[in-house]
Order: sequence, then C-alpha cells, then structure tokens
Amino acid sequence: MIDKVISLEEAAALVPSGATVSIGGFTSQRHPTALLRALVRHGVRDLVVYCHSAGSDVDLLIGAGCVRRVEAAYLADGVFAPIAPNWRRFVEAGRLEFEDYSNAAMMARFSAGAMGLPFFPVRSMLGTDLLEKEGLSAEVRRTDPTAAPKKAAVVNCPFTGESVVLVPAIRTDLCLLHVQRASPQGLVRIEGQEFLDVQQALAADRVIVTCEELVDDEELRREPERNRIPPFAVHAVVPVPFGAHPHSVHNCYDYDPGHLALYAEAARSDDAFRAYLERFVFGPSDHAAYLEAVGGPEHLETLRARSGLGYNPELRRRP
Amino acid sequence: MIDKVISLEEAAALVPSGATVSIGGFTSQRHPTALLRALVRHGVRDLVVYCHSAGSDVDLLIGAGCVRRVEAAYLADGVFAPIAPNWRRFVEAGRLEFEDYSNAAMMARFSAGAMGLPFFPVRSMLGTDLLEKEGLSAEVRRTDPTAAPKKAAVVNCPFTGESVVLVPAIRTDLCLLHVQRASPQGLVRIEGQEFLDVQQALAADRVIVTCEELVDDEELRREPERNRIPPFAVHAVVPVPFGAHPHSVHNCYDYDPGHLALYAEAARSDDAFRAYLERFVFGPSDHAAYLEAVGGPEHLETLRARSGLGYNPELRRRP
Amino acid sequence: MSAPFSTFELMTVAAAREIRDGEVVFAGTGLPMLAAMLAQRTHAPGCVLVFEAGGVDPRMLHLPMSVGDSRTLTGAAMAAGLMEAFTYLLQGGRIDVGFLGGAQVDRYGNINSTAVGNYLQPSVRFSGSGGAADVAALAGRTVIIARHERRRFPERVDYRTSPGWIEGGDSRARAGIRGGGPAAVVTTLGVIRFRPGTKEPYLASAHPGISPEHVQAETGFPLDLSEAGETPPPTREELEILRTTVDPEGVFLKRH
Amino acid sequence: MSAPFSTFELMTVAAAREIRDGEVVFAGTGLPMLAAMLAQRTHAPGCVLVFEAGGVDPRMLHLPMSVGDSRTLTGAAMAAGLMEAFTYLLQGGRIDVGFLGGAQVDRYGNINSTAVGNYLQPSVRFSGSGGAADVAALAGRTVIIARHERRRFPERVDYRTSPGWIEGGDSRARAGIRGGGPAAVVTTLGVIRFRPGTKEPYLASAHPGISPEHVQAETGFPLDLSEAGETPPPTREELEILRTTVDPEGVFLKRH
Repeated sequence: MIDKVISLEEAAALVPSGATVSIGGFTSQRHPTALLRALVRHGVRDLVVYCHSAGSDVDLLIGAGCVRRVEAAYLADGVFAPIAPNWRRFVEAGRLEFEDYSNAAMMARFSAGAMGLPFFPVRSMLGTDLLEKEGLSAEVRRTDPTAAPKKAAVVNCPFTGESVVLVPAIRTDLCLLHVQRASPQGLVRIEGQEFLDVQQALAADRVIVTCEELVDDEELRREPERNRIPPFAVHAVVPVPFGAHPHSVHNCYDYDPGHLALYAEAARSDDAFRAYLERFVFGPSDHAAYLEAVGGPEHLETLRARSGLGYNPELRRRP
Repeated sequence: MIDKVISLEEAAALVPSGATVSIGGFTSQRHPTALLRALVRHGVRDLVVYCHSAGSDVDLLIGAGCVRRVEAAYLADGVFAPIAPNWRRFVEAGRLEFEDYSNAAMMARFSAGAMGLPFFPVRSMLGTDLLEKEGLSAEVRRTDPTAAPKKAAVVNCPFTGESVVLVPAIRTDLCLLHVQRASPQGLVRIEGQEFLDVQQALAADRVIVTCEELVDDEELRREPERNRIPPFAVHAVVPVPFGAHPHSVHNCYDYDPGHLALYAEAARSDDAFRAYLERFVFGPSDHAAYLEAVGGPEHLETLRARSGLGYNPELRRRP
Repeated sequence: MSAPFSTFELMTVAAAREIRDGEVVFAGTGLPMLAAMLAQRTHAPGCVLVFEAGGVDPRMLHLPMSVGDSRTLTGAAMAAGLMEAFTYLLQGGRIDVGFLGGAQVDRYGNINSTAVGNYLQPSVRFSGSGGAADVAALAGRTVIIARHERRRFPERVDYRTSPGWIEGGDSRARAGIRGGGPAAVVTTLGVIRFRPGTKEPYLASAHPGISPEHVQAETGFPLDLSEAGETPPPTREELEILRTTVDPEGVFLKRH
Repeated sequence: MSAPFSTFELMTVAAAREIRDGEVVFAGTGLPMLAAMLAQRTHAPGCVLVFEAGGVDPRMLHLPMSVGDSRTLTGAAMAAGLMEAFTYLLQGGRIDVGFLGGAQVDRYGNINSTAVGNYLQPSVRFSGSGGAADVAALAGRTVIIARHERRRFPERVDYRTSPGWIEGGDSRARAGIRGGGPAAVVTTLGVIRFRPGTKEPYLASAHPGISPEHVQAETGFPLDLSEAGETPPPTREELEILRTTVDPEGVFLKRH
C-alpha cells in the first residue's frame, strides 16, 4: 500500500519560492492555515496565488511577504474583516500584483484547468470593469509565463450568436487543501460545502492535503459517492488537528472570533503584523506550540462543533 | 409542505407527443422503464429523445414508434445486445432521424443546458466523422426548432490558439429519471454512479423522478453532501418499486438477464416486437401487472442486490 | 404605533419585503442573510435560500457570518460547491432574486465593490466582486443594500464591479446581459427604484423622519422625488423576530 | 508447456500485458474489462481502473457486463458520473491507457463503431461511439481489440468514429488531437503496432498457429511482416485466474 503521509515541515518543503499555488476553502472556512504558517516559517517567497473567496489565509501570506501576485475574486473574513486588511494595504500601496475576476469566473478558470480545457465560458462580467480593466500589465503578460496572455475574451456563440465570455484556464504547480478526513493513501472526504476544492485540486500538478483526522482507506471507500477527488491525484497527506484555525471546519470546530478580531486589528499595519507573525508564526516552533499560543486545549474546546449542527451554537461572534 | 407525489399514469400524461425528452441512467442501469412503458401505453408519438449511453429504455420507445429523433452517443444493452436492436433496425431502414455524438460531447451538451450556457467546449471529436458527417439535414435544421443550428463548431482558443470543439446546449421539455430514493418534496438521492442524471435534470424545464422508495425529506437532508439535484428543480415524484426492470438499480436489484435476452431477441423484427409489446406493455394494465408478467415476486427476489455489494453476486449472466 | 427601531433594522425589513413567497433567493453576506431569514419567518415561509459557497435550501437556526458559514447548512437540501451554485443554479436561470451590497452605487444601480480611485493603486481597495458581479448579471432581479452618503452614490461608480442598468435604457441588454437587473436599492435613507424603459432612478420611499430632499442632497445624481412615500416601518413582530431569533447576538445588527 | 486456450483468452492476456503497474486505465465494455482485471491480479496489482459511467479505482470481485455495472463500484474510491470521468480524468490528462473495441479498424488504427455503408441509411448500424471517440483522442495511449477479418480491416474505415493515427505521419497532431494514439491492435490473429514517425502498421506478432501471411491475407492494407514474432501464449496462472476468478461464468469468454 502506498503511504502518502508526511509531516507539516516536509509538506512546506514541497512548496518552492516562485511556485504557482491555489488554496482551498472559502473566506473563514477550511483553509490549510497550519500549512501556510509553515510556509511562512520556511521563508517561501514570490508565490503566485490563485483563489476565489479567500480570507486571512491568503491575507497572511500577503502580509508575511510571501506573495508576488494574487488572482482572486474576493478577500475578506466575515464581520471581522469585511476587507482583508493586508490585501487592502498592499494593493493601496502598490506592493502587490493582482488580477480581479468574479467568483464565477474564478470557478470557471479552475474548472477549465481541472477539465483539461484551455478556457471556460461564463455569462457574467459583460458590461463590467472586470472585463475592461486589467491588473496585469502588457509587459507582465509578455514576460511572465505564469500570466495568462489575456484576461478574458468576449466571443459570439456559433449557435445562437449571444455574447459569451471566455476566461483562461488556471493550472498550478500546487494545490493546498484542508479537509476533515483523509486516508494515508490519499483518499479525501470533505464534509459540508465542497467550495471549489475539487476543481482546485484537479487543476494542480501536485495536491497537498492537510486533514483533521487520518482514517482507514477502507472506511472512506464504503461511501464512494462522497469522495470527489481521485486518490491518485493527491500527492501528500498531513494529519493536522485544528489545522484550519482560526477558521472553521464543518463538523469539527467553528471559527475563532477572538483570534479573527485580533488578526484583523494586527494586519492594519506592518509593525503590528510583524508582531503578530512573531507571536503566532515564527515564535511557536510547531503547530502544537501554535495551538498553545492561541489559547491551548481549553480555549480550543470552546470552538468544538456540536454534532448534528456542524458548528458551535454557543459561539458568540460579538465580544 | 409541498407534495409532488403523483401516479405513474399521471406522470405519463405530463409527456405530450412531440416533446423533447431526456432519459437518465446508463446502458442497463437505472432507466425509468416503468414510466416509459406507461408512455407507450398512452400512445405518445414524435418524441425527440436526448441521451448519452442508452439501453433498451430508448430502444423500447423507438420500437414502439414513439420517437421521431434520437440524439445519442451509444445504444446497447451489455452482452445481451451489443447493438440496441430496434435502434439498429430503424436506422438501417431509414425510419428514424438521428444525430451521433461521443459520450463526452453529449455530457458537454447536457452540461451546457444545465449551466445556462449556449455551448460547451470539448477536446474530442477532432479528426473524426462525428464532426464531418451530420445526421440532420439542412432542411431539418432550418425548419425544426428542436434541431441545433449546427452539429458542432471548431474554434481556436483565444488564449492558446489550440483547436477546441464547441457543441450546442441541450435544453429539453422534460427529463425522466429513476433513482433509489426521493422525498415527496422532490429531494432525490442517487446511490452508486450518478451517470449524467444531475446534468440531464438541470437541462430540463420539468423533471419527473420515479423512485424505488419514498422517504422522509428530513432523512435525505441529514446528508446534504449526497444530494445533487435541488428539490425545486423536480416537478413530480412517483414511487415505483422495480421501476427500472429489466435494468439494475444499485443497492436495490440487478439487471434481469433472462428478460434482457428475451427483449433482444424480440426486438429483431417488427412482428416479434409487436408481440413483446402486447405481452409486456399493452397487456399488463399497470406496473404491478407488468411485474407479474415478467415473473412475479419470486422471480424478482432472484435479482435482489446483496447489501454491501449493491448487486447480486449469485446472478448468472449466461444461460 | 410601532416600536423604536434602528436604521439597519428598517433596512433589513424593507429588504425582506422584496422577497415573495416561494422564490429562490441568492443571499450574500450581511444584511441580505438577515433579510432572507426574516422573510422565511414572516411572509415568505416557502422561499428557498441559496448560498454561493454551496449551501442550498437550509432551515437556518443561527445567523451565518458569511456565505460559507456552516450555519448555512442546517437542514439543507444540498451541501454543494461554487460550481453548482454559480452554474446550475445562478447561470442556469434558477434564481429569482439576488441581494447585493456595495461600497458605491451609481445612477443606474451599477455597483463598485472593487476600488475607489486609480484601479491599480487605489485610494481605497475593497474585498472585490466575490459572486456579486455574477448575481447582478444572472439573477431574475436584484435588490441592492447600501449606506447612503453622497460620495457613495456618485453619477458613475469608479469601477463597475456589478452591472445594474449600465447607462440606462436598453444598454444592459445591449451589453449581452440576460438576467433581470436591479429592482430596488434599499439604503440607510430610503428605497430607490428604476423607471421601466428609461431605467432612470426615482425615490420610492424615504425612511421615517428623512425628507426626500435630504435623500437627494446625499445623492450624487438626480433622483425623481415625485412619488416618494414613507418606508413602512417594521412591525413589532418583525422586530421581535429580528432581535430574538434572527440576530440575537447582534452580529450584523449591533446594539450597543 | 502451456495449457490449451481459446483465441479470446489469448487476446485478453495479450491486452492485459499492455498495462504497466501503477497506470491509470480507462476500460471499456467487454475484453478490456477482463484484461484490466487480469492485469490487476498478475503483473500490475497497482493499476487503477476508471469507468466512464463513474466508477473510479474499484477492487472488483465480479466481472461487470458493461461500464455502468454496479460491479465496477466494489471497494471503489469514487462513484462519480460521466462529467467527472470525461472531464477531470480523461480530458484532464490523467488516463495513461485506454482500451477500445470496434467493428472496423483501418491502416492507421482509426476505428469505426458507428455504421457500415451510407451513414444516413447504413447496411449495418452499430451502437455508436459511446466514450470511444473520447478515449481515442485523450488517453495517453490506446490499445484496440478487434476481430480480424479482411472486411473489418479495410484501408480506410467507412466512418471514423475514433481517431487513430488518422492518415499517418503527423496528421493526428495536425488535427489538433493532444492524446497519444494507438499503441497496439490486439486481434483474433495477432498484434499490430505502428512505426514511430510514419505510423505505418507492422505485425508485431502472429498468434500461435497463425502465419504472418495469413494475417496479411485477412488484412485490407499492407502490413510489414518483417518483425513478426509469435504472441506469447497465456501462462497457466493467467488462464487459471481468467477462468476461475475473472470470468468464471463465461460472460465474455464463452465456453460451450
């Protein structure tokens, strides 16, 4: 039996500077944040990051100076950060290359990559500046092989004559996901919404999955209807309980309001964010130490999901 | 609570002559055959049928003279009919309008219809007669509103320059599915392979679902990850145990080798097929009488699926 | 006599009343989720909620913080993903009404949720479209919720993230957009609607205590005030449900 | 000394040997399923099977009758559907080898599974492409299994359902096809392969007891016989597994 289990540090070492990377999850849910913190510690630089609706996962990488470009539709963290703070600061200061699409367009771009197509059609973005204005310069498009030759193209349907927008496929070197359960052989079980994880995984050359729990392959094969990523597409599996903190994992734990508020405050300035990184990323030597730093087992217990609901109904989102 | 449960006869009455119809399932699996027999009894004519890999479901409608045109990729019934017999006879005799696509192309056409797109791209069919030869005449394309204006179009990707085939969307008046379980409110649970049922359902204006078992809506909502068709897209639900016989339903029963062999033999000539229809379609007054005609409860028990396998391991496929 | 209420409560109620029973609603983060939950608990018990992250037709017990929240799955018919939500449901034409927010809203209901100033190095950068551009293009109709200040209601948005009636008249259809367009803009001051044909905006109602002239003064484009009524206040029942059932924590309806 | 065996058994074994351990295999209805099951039980225990109807990576206990059979799901990693199989797996470039059957196979390994004679009113109408045209275009390489008779091996197929090397040389790439093309044609008489570059067919081996000249006589196009060896017969173990484990019923390997 193939065994794909590796450590968080080994996983981080699979992501070189300059890589194209997509990150699973959605705003404050199921991002592989433990792995991202390990990447920051490893000093990864110049990443080209593709996402759809990101939260303080991508925002952390931006603030830590790991990112050269973001192609995205949305960066925010619920009520705690209606605009992802590092994202906002870096764009306003001209410190980040970026390209804006809608969520449906990013869905379409990842789907094209997953489906082996060079483009995917969408009906939205017509009549908007998402089509009219480009984040990437002609120079970047010409010289950077990771940049699409055009942002999008409007064509007429050969059957109906209607205007349809084609968006270019995304293929990445790596896709980083966090899920509830996975087997050592790379079979993955997502509970709750799938978001765009399946398409992101299949649009990548290598998929690294962190999971709350390692389970037997046979167990996941008992319900093949619930597995959506073929195991042979997954390259590494890393068991990391609370590996999405401060974000939520359906059926496991809720997002951490206190930490998200603290993050949002810290990410408003370079100095405060440097202190945040010291305290929560560089300071703790590993994930266990991080969990201690954010409050330890007692605090984490307050986030536990209630069975049958998938979240913690007692959680107070307002201080 | 909305209740969408109707009888088989009421469901058949929802399908008018001349309608565009898609039929779920795959070769010898999970076709809504009880509903199709009811359509034949109702004297429905001139159907335009869209499928991908059909078996003696569509073949029955063809042989009963209900069909004006078939757009498909494949018609066969496993080892019992490597070529669907009425399909073969009707095409060879010039008695049927048809259009050939590959399965991926039919998948793409239904997906376009489901996704609200006028076309969908595929990379196959290049260099084949599937692109070069058309079943429909220019006259039909001009005068029949159910015919696509073109069979397909080859375009160059605006980003990479590669050749890509665009195929036209399918939208149908009706989609007929058979599934394991459904709620009276129209929530559907498919076990085993999904085939193309979800896309076919969402490419239709009205979806009629026949099911082995009617279950409580709440029960199906306990695992929302396993429901793939939104209940508000389903218009009618008909409980019909053994409603796919002689085909199989994963976890419920296997295909019926004896009946499939008998069917394949009968469908080789008009006369023999007329006798088949008399005996199994027009003769039995309803589905219960059909089940008696094919062997009754004792015979049907020999087809029962074994739990944990989903089929009957004792089934002998060769006489 | 109605009870005292906050502007956000009034807006939520006004937005909820835009939903008709039995409709399929695509709800975005924030007040739209409150409005949809309220509608389900009052005049539209049969409305169906769809969230872009994948939650379809839940019976939510607790207010989600965003559209990806686990709280959007309670009793749900489906836990799907972005592909299903955006293609099969939204682009497939199965959404009756979509709710949108935005930092700027212009004369024809176009929305900016991307950036103010120079796009490449803006004075303010926002979260970005998310699904808003898609909902604006593809839902049967949209309801926009926005804070009403003159700088937020310019003649023309700095960046058109989500298409409204574009430049009025038939410009939206000419742009190739199939979905319905904005039906109403529910603001902190009133409710704006658009004339059939010309798509010129008019003030349908000003909120209690707000004069139509004040609304015009806070609006960067001409607003026809001739038919402006008063926004009906929330009923006691609506307020009760909002405060005790929909958002007892004050996640969005802060009360302090 | 090898045991007596039927032609179909020999073909199945020859086809199975085309699968390398660890490969992802797209198997079609009939002998391909036998070949894949045999390969998993002999030299390629790590090969992964994918079926177009949605079964992915099963550990099958009983021979399926077709690619949609429940028997393709036993112990499977995924029970998906056509969209996943055709887009994410096949078109996504994740299939190493695909197996194809066909009624006619021509000089360059193009296959007809549609119709003989006039397309619109043919003398024989077949099942149609199914997924064959897609597998032929998009798998890393293909193995074709066919009954070898002169009328079934014409210079040019009546209808090109599944693309092989088209007209030889670089014509396949020029047609815009990205996948690999036919590696072998396993027939009732022997195994045909194609020269690199020209894509001209040659007889790699004739089955035991069949002369290369007989193969040529049953072939409607010139076949280079210069390197023709003899197809290695099945081993006792292979036959044992085929007969007692893979197809004990004789679903495809009829024994009567």
